[in-house]
Amino acid sequence: MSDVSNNKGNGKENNSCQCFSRGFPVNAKIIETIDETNTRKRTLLFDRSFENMSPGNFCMLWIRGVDEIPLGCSYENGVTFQTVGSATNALFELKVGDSVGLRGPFGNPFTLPKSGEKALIIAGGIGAAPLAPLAEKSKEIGADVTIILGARSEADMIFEERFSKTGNVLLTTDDGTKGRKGFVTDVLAEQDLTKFDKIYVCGPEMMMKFVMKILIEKDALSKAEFSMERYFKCGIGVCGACCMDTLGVRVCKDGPVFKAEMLVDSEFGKYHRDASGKRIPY
Amino acid sequence: MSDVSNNKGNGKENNSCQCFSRGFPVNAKIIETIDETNTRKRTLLFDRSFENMSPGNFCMLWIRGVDEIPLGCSYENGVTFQTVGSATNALFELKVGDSVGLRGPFGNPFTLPKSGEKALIIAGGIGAAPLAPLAEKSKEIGADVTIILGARSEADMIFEERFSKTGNVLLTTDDGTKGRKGFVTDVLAEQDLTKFDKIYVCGPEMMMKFVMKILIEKDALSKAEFSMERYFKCGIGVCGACCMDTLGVRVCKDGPVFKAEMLVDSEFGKYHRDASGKRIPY
Amino acid sequence: MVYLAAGVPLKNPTILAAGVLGTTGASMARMIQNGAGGVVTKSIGPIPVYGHANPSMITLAADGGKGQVYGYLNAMGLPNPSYDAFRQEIDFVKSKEKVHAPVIASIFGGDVKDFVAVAEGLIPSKPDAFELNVSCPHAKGYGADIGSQPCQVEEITAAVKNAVGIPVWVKLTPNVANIKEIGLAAQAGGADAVVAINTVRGMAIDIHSGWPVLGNRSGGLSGPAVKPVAVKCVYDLYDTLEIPVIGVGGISCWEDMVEMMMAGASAVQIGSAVYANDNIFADVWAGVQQFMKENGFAFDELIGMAHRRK
Amino acid sequence: MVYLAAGVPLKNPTILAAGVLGTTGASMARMIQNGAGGVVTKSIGPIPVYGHANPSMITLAADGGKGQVYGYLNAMGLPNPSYDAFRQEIDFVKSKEKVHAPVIASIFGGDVKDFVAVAEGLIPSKPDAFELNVSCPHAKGYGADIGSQPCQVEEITAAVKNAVGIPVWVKLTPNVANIKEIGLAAQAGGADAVVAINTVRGMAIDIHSGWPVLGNRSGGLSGPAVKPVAVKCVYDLYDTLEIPVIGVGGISCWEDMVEMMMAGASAVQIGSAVYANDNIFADVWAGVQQFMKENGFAFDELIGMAHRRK
Repeated sequence: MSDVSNNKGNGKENNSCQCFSRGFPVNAKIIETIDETNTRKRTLLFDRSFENMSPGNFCMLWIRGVDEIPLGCSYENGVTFQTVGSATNALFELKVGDSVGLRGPFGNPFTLPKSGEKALIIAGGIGAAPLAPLAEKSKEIGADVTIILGARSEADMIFEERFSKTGNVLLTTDDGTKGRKGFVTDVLAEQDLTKFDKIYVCGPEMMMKFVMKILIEKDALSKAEFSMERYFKCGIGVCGACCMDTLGVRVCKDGPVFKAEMLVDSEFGKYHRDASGKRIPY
Repeated sequence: MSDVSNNKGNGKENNSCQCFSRGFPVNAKIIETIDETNTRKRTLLFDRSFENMSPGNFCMLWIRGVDEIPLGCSYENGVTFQTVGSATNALFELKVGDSVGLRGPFGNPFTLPKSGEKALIIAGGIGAAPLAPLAEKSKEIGADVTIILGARSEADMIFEERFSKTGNVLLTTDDGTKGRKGFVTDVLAEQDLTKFDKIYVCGPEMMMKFVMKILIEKDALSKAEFSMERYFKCGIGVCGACCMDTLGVRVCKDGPVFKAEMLVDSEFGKYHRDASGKRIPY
Repeated sequence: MVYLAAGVPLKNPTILAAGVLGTTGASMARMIQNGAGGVVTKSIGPIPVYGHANPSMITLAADGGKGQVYGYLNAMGLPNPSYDAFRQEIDFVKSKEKVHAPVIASIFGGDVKDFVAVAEGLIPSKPDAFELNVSCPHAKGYGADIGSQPCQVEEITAAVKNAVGIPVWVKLTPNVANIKEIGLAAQAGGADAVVAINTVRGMAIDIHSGWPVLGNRSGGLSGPAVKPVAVKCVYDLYDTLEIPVIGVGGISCWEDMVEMMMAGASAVQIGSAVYANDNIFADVWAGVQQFMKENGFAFDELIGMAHRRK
Repeated sequence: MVYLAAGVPLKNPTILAAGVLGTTGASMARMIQNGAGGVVTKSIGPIPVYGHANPSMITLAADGGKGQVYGYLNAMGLPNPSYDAFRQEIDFVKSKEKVHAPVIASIFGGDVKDFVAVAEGLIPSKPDAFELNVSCPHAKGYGADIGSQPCQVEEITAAVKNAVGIPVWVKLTPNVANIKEIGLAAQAGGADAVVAINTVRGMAIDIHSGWPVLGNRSGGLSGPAVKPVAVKCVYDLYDTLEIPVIGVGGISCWEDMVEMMMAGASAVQIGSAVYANDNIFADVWAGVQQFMKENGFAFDELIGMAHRRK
């Protein structure tokens, strides 16, 4: 991924003909890499910040010569990913000084809590990435933040420290190596949800499916927003590859953050579509 | 020239995709026609004004199905022309309610006099068209305006009344049917040009050539601006059809108004080019 | 009122173009709810295709990138789940009473056999018409590779017409020396209409790395930038053909639709413009209706008006 | 440093494109003073031509017309005074010591005989090269009518090469199914370079009257809108040909020139962009030089870089 240009004078470059709106990749150089775990979960910080990024936004990150993938913005100038395929593995090979193409921020972000409101953040695994800036922003606003942070095991848990600076963190791991043994749903089941004004969820779809079940049981669904993931092609709301049944909403533009109520009776938790558009059951 | 649309809501139309900047014709409906003489010299007033027109600007007027021609802006919302060929003859056939396509205002305008300055305007025939708004603007600014208004005969003279409202008008006709018998140069020759701060000239090129001769003799050339005419094709400074030797300046964009000194040692008064680019001597 | 375009009774003459929000029945139904008078599906082929690597679509904007988007480059690579898996998507739209509007199935293949197989494979879902994609500019052996050869266009059109009992439209590529030849071939093959245009071959290179931006290296240009190209193609086809021309290419406001109709379009398709406006169909059609009302036009009067200005 | 483009020693690799400010020697000299590394004349033919009726050029702008101009439509109709009357214009440029830069004479004709007659007719003025216009999209029997036929392109190129002792460039039309074929024909005919692209066929209609806006009804699209088309053509030609490719089409800032070079251009031509900026040549070349300096590139390294990203 050789980067043949330096970014001296971003300002100038942003006025240039090749900074073609947010739909054209701009050049971003990696200035720092942070291994969040020893299990190939890594944060990349860039030499430029996203323009007015809101928690919940994502960007399209182009690993030149390989692929372009959507990643949630975990920092004003950074993304956090885990290696799951060829693109993320190639991304993992990049070093400080290498560069990528970036488009974004894109998508519908989380609805921020108001000052004094009580926010519950439910994060599973890498799903914590877009939720960490939400927790920080919420605290900054003056909301009271509680986080349920879950992972497979201690080695998979990210952003515990970031979250702990923003509010009360309830930890849980499947294997009990960190915090309580079990799933975020076990912790959630014990909460009095009536005291929360807003609930934010991001994690594996199966986890979110069971979270939704509890929220429905506890009559708290109307307070909740879920961040979804689907296969993206264009990333800008035109091609339709990421549309969800049965409302036909685009995860890349109408989402990725949806009011939980919009996901009831949808394909959520049942199936998703692959790159060909074929439905793949969970 | 059937006009199939009405201009209700120009505002809206100006926001529309077809109002493609000043380089794309907008629809203008004729709301009034004024015969300035009985010799086919006519003013057309439109249902829309030129955007920030300055005296000396011209517009490209499209007679649909016929041709598009440059005409000096004689009013905020009008042009004045004489019939000289197929396009102007077709234009002469248009009635109130008909419409044309308009682009502009284009070109380099006259440098306005300052308040208290003394301005001499020298107009020959239809050349008075762009000078009338200049005289009015100059008076409005608070300049002291003198006009030498010449024509072949009384029947060819336009805007005498408009000029007379702005300052002292010296009339001259070749045949003596109005004002002094002779040429504008005869009147000019008798003026003490040292008392004028600015001199503006527009008329037939042969007239302007002799005016320039006198201005040089009286060492007043540096105060003078001439409005030129050449064959226009694109009208927007790209094609080069209207370029003048030897500086290669474009009459449609660098002109039509030039500092008189720029015209010394040019093709001015010697030759012009026809639509093919062939040089035609005067 | 029903607008009959080449045998297809449209709710209104604005149609969702192929390849845009046409992968799922739900998204097509949503566009109908948002005002589309008909929808064309994503192009469907004989076997599942996963498409090109991303980036698969980028925007081009005026004013150094800060201005309004004037064009798009895309190279999706004809991703589709094959006709077997896609039938349920058409069935979904058809099952929605409240949003019923014609569904035109866009199909592609590498040869006559493919096209016929896909058409027959989709027939059980009762599409209202087929649109033959012989114009995709970035799929080796498909699309424009076929669509630039009159004989193949005629043969494929005739075979599909012969195999199915519903209208067949043929979508044409502008990337030919003479689009009239291709249109005549489609007409000779029995096409009920031609659709013009598909995207214009194009490419963008990232100067910071030297890499072509699209995963497929090059792709197809759409958006306002290609509207003058589309208007010219529609104008030429209207001059030459007896069958209707459906106009597509860069329409992003009602004025664009009026212009396309004056060039000769009986109906229009809108695609990339959904980028800026989900309600583009309703907005465009409302604007055209008001224009007709203000100027006392019948709809049919607008079609090909430019040809009568001589 | 001298940039040698296909046998022509340029002051710098930005060249004034044909048909723009090339009617008079004085305007060409002015563009050289403003930074052009070479100039191409208006296309010259065997007899005087007065061109199409106006409007002959209009702008298209983004953001509902209030934004930056992203395209131009023109149909001049090859106005020219014939080679006899035009020699003095070339002589004028050549006579200016202070502004000397190569003058490439663009010529057109209806057949081989025409092209040879015009070329030989201009030789006394010592042009530095000829550019064969076999690509004008709106002149019946000329330009693209010839330029879409490989055999004619090869024959005309060979005949002119044989008649004159100076470099011959061939300007190609993008309005063909496969521009490589035409490029190969030019190369087979002995062309020293190909120039890509001429304008893209296009049309605009005035919705208020139904009239096509251009006096010629349709014309050629230029400006940023066609840059992706030009980049693709240059990329394909660089892949296929051994002779240099000169890139033209929509270049309006230094980034565009870098992109065109990465696609494979050895030099570029700039035309419509003079609309917004008289100093476009100096500005573009200064920007490219700074880009090369900041990134440590040799000029030749940029040429075709995209082909080496695999």
